Amino acid sequence: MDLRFTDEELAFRDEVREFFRTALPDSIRRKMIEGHHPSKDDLVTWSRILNTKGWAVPHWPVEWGGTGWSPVKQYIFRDELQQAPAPEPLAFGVSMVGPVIYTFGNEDQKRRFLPRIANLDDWWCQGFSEPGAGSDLASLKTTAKRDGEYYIVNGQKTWTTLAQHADWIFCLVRTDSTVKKQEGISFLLIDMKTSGITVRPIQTIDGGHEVNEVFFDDVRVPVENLVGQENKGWDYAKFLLGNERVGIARIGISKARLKRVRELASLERIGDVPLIDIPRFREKLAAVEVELKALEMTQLRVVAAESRREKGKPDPASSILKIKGSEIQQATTELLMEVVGPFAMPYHPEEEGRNEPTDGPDWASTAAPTYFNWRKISIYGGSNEIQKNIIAKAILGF
Amino acid sequence: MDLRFTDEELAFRDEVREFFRTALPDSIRRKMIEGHHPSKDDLVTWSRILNTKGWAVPHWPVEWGGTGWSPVKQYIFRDELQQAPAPEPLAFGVSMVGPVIYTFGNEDQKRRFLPRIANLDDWWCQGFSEPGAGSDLASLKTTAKRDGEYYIVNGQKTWTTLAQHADWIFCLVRTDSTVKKQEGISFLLIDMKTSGITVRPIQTIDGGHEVNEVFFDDVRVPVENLVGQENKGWDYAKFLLGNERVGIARIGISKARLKRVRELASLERIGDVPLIDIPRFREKLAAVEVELKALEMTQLRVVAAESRREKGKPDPASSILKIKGSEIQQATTELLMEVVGPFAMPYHPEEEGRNEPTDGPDWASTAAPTYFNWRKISIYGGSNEIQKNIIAKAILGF
Amino acid sequence: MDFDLSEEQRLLKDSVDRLMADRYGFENRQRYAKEPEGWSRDLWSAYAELGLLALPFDEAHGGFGGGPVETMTIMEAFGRSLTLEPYLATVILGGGLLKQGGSEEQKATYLPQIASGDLRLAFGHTERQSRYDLFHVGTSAQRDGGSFILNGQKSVVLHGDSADKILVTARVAGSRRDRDGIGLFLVDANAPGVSRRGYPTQDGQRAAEVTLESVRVDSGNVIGNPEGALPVVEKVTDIAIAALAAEAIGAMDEMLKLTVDYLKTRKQFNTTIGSFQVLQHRSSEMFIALEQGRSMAMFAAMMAQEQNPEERRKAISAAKVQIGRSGRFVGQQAVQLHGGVGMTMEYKVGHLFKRVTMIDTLFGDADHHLSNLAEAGGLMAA
Amino acid sequence: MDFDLSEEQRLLKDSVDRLMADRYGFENRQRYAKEPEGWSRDLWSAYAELGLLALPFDEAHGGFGGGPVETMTIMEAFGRSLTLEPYLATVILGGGLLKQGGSEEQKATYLPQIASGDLRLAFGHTERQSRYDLFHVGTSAQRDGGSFILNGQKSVVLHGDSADKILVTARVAGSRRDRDGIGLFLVDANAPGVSRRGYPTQDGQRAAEVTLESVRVDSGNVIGNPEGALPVVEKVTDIAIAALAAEAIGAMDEMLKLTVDYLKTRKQFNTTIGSFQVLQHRSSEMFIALEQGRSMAMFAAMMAQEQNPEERRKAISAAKVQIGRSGRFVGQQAVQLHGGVGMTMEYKVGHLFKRVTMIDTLFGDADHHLSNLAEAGGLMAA
Repeated sequence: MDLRFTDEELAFRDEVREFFRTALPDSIRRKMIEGHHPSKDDLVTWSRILNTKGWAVPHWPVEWGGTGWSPVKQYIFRDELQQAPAPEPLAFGVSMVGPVIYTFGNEDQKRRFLPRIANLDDWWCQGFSEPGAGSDLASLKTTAKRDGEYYIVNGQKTWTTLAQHADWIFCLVRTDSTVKKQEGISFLLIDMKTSGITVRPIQTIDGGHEVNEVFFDDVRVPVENLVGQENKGWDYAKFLLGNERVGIARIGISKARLKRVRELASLERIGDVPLIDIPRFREKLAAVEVELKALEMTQLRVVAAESRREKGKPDPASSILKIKGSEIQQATTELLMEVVGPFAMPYHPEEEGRNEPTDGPDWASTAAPTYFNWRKISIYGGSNEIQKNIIAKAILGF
Repeated sequence: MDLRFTDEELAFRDEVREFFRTALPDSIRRKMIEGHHPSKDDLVTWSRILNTKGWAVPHWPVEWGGTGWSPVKQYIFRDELQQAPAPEPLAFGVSMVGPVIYTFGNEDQKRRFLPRIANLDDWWCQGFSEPGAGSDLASLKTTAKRDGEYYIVNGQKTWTTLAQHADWIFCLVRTDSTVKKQEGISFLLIDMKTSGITVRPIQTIDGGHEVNEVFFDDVRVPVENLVGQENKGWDYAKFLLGNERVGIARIGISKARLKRVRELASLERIGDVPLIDIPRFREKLAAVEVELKALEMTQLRVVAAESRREKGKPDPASSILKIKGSEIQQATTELLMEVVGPFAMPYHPEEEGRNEPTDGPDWASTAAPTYFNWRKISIYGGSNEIQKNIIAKAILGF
Repeated sequence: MDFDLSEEQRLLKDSVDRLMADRYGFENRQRYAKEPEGWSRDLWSAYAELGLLALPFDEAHGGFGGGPVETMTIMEAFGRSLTLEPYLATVILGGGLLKQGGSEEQKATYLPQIASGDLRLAFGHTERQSRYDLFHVGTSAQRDGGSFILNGQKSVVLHGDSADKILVTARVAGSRRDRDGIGLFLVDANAPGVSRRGYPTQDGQRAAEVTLESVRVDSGNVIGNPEGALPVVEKVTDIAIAALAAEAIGAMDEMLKLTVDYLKTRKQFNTTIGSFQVLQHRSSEMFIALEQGRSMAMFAAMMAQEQNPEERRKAISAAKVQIGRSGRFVGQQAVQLHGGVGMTMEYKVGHLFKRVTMIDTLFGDADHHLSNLAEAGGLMAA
Repeated sequence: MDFDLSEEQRLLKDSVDRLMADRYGFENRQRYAKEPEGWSRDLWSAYAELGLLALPFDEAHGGFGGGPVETMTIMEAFGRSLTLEPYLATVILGGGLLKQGGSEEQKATYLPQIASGDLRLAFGHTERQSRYDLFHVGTSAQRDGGSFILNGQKSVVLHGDSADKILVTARVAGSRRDRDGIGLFLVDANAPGVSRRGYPTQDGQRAAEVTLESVRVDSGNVIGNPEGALPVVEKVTDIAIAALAAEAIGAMDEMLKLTVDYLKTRKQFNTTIGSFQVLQHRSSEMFIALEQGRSMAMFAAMMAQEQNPEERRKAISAAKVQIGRSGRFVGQQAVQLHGGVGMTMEYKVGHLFKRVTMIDTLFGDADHHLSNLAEAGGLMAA
């Protein structure tokens, strides 16, 4: 047992840190630091910088652009990226549908889609959730009926993140309703330009537009867009969701956020005393740092055990990463709210840009929207309640 | 709506406060302040002082020694008593079996038992819990079989508080095992000197001996000791448990404890700074005070609504009193632990008295035992988990 | 001690509840928010007709002599319905400052105008550096004969954009954080040198940034002692906190109701999710937080009238701590138990959550008041 | 980075686990506690035979050169079994102070005696007024030629009653709370002027009040620089905290195991209580607290060897915070979910709860270390 990074790992960390320091455009870094959402253009620009460097999809097989890094290096890369802070490559492509395609797709699909995912030529979104299903994902109702060389898709998806920018959507659809709910599901890739698809925005309480409803009305999808076998889609979905949970602790993001809180709390004063020197505040901040450090060590334990685990079987301990990761991320937004104080109040719709004069300090305007928006973190990707069920069943054996 | 005490209520408060100030023996007051358990003699002495004053059983009917005070005055009396801090009259007599006897007992029983309860001539204990039952009280197994003018009682009770001092025990026993579990239970009064009764002490983690197991081996109980009707005991038990919940917030006790914490934290120093002047500590203390004030107002709301409620039907909101009351009491013991610091460590068995020199400050020795012992508060009398079930069902309608 | 409403209080409650039920459904509320001023002039008139705008004032000034219990009753109903009108700004803050600090002449002039619905006020106090410290006033008021010349900037002036007049604190003497030397001035919103920029707030209400450049205020518009306004400001702020506490309780109560309803109807895994014990217990915990908050809102209402300012301030701080903590817990859990729909603008619960969050940031958040309370010796000091 | 045990570490773990399984069941433990010294001489010999008492020392001194991972492995097993022997006092604290601060001669003399089981040590440091501040030393050491004369009183000296020698801090120069001027002295427990009163501790272990009246210590028993012992004391305390963290993890792990077993077997309302979702989730939360604590125990083991004392101290404080909080939660919930039986001396879980509670009070509780960490700038300062 040696819990320190090796010299090689430390050198690697310095290398990626330096790269992020120099290669990330300043305008994007500013937005990230200030809590604004990067635009579609920002993300495309950044993804292509990464892809040029060969780091867009480090966890993929080397033949499709992966780097062959160890799990620890993958962790370091992600952590440094989040701390830069840089936008993460669009997860729906590189972390979700990409791995499904290279694991279960056919050669044509791999050649056709993977390079375009890595370069963010195609913007992907995820068609899993449905209005009636919630955490009971497998009860989905969107149907795909075979009609010659096409599937005819009808139904509705919801909470579809960034569908407004999407070129493609990967969907779970019901291809057999006569069997157990998990056994009649297929995994389809659908071009968003196909006729019959309607995207309706959902405005969230922070005032933003991240998620959407997507309606399918007799949408014709070529059968060549089926991934793997018909009616085996639930297996691919479980594989995908397992991958999703690994990065969910978002430790680098919390590190960056806490650094920001510390900086701003040094500027903000109560009388002549910087907020950071008020014992109550700095102890509260330190308490979150302790939790985060513990979670980082937990994350590294999961990462280190990864090589010993069966592929595609997520470590149930990763439910800790989801639960604590979301609690910590949410705690950081509460700290920021406290720093901002009365200036949490003014509301600046993100769309209007930053042209008008600010009300209060210019860094205050994203505090409340971030706090509101990040309440989603303990809901999505399997709510924290679901995660506690998983620990109780899969680890404690109830 | 007028949320202030009336002038009459304020005058009453001053009167009882003055009485407790002068009538409570100093040696007992010291023990209470320092967190020691009052002895049997202490409690008998104090109960008789109260009884002489006519205040031993204020909530009883006037003909049996009650005072006829309004619910608000009852509350004030109890609050002042706890803040004195004085020992509370033995609940098993005055709050539990007493009300059952004057509500459901016959005239003989009332005359025979009630005056002796008020004067603590008889020490009562409670025979409800059984080893296998836990929160599922009605699943009790101790049987009472009719044999002429006697019941023959066999079985075992547990968690019987202060049974080692008891003259009498009131028991729930099964008199009919052919019906639904709640419908075959009777309420028996049993003389502890009857042959066939064995009391075995249970030592608790604080090192104290408060609770016991009580074994019944062919114990002959005269039928005249049955309260009310055979097989109706569950109704009387529910009535009794409803009464139990009213005083369970123990707000005066928490007030006295917080006062003690504040005093000791003014004496204890970190370097030259009294602990009470460390912002972290004093804010933590203030936070508990806020919760306690809120609970006191909640308690008063329940008290004020009491006159409008059906007798013997407890307000389900009193579950809040149990949950928050125990959380706050436990929080006060944690504060005391923090004040004591490293001197929480030495263990002085209570029995040995205070003759040997103290290890650390002389007020430190009860901190840890109290902290350990008070973990019971969220377990007994319907655990806090059970109380949340009650709120969910009886108030929120799940 | 008596927790029941009097007959008159019950009538008031019934009429406000009826008005809200008839005219302040969630869809209406969202519509009112789109009106030019961000709230409904029609409803404002309805409040005037019902006497709500006159409530706390003496009969001599066209009022009804209502006390904190009456205010609590109204504010709880407003909180439940997420009302948008400038009741707090005009009646509680503006009217309160005039009532507590104004001369007989000022009261006789302005309070009836508030009562009739013809005058809207705002309170310009917060500054960029002040955070929650009421004594921190950097805006200056220079004597010029009997007049004062005001210079400075006031931030997050609630409903400052639609106010006719703004009550502004400014420093006549002393330095930035002195308790003495603060004056209170009634400034016409359209006076020369006053500029306002209105904006929406996170909870769908309105506020404004108000800049004062050499604004002249004549002696008739100085409220009380021009170097001794802080006690009045503190008192009225405490009354406003008590009112906000009641509003927060209304909002929390509504969140709990919506959540329990949702859990009882929403189906997943072939059962209503309300059958899961964990969600039932969470609801019970929300109920406890709500009721502890309600108790402290009552305590705040009672103590807002306390004569001893130190006792009053401690009690109000205690209530703000409890309301802040209860509101955070109830709000976060209401959203959590609703899942995704709780995150959307289309559903009421998220708006209630935002409102209780913003109430925490008004006049000092829970941590600020906990510090103040602890520093003042706590609640139980003899 | 590698979280796996090496082959040697695994062998060590297996042998300790086997010893515990064979000889340290709960009934045995309660029996050992009744032995004259409050712990088992037999087990002490067994530890010596297994090499546990020699573990952290260099081979030159009869040791095995084990590091913090080895110590962690042993302490976790000890925590699970609630061992009573003076391992912390003798090997970690006493041995650690000699190893880190002693001269080559002192090490060569004493460390082999520890390793063989023939010498038991204790660390006399805490004083009535010191609370958790290591630099607070009021006991005096007056120079008298090459010797020192010690006067003062040391409290809560862990296993001080059965120790052969006590390592005592005393002030050679400076005032009560100066960092400089503190010396470390090896005092024979039976030396003239030393009096001890042993007593049981809340968790069933032993400690002593040690009084020093004109106790003469000759120059050969001064450990290191007589005015500069604080850095060594801090370092060894940090190593001890890392060891205690591992012990606490063992105890928490055992509590979770006992609790889950209990929930799966205990029946109420015609079902095992483990079928209630609320109790399952509570168990999941205990698991999370345990694993977060375990992560920080590993972090502490890693950072106990950190060269930069400031970084080391911050990391150890962070670990102590986490261990204190996890321990409190896991302990309280273990008792709560056991109900009444968790409150009894007859059942192991209550003893585990008491032990983790007392570990929190050793060398500074969670709040103390959080303050220290915050004051030092937190964990993430550049």
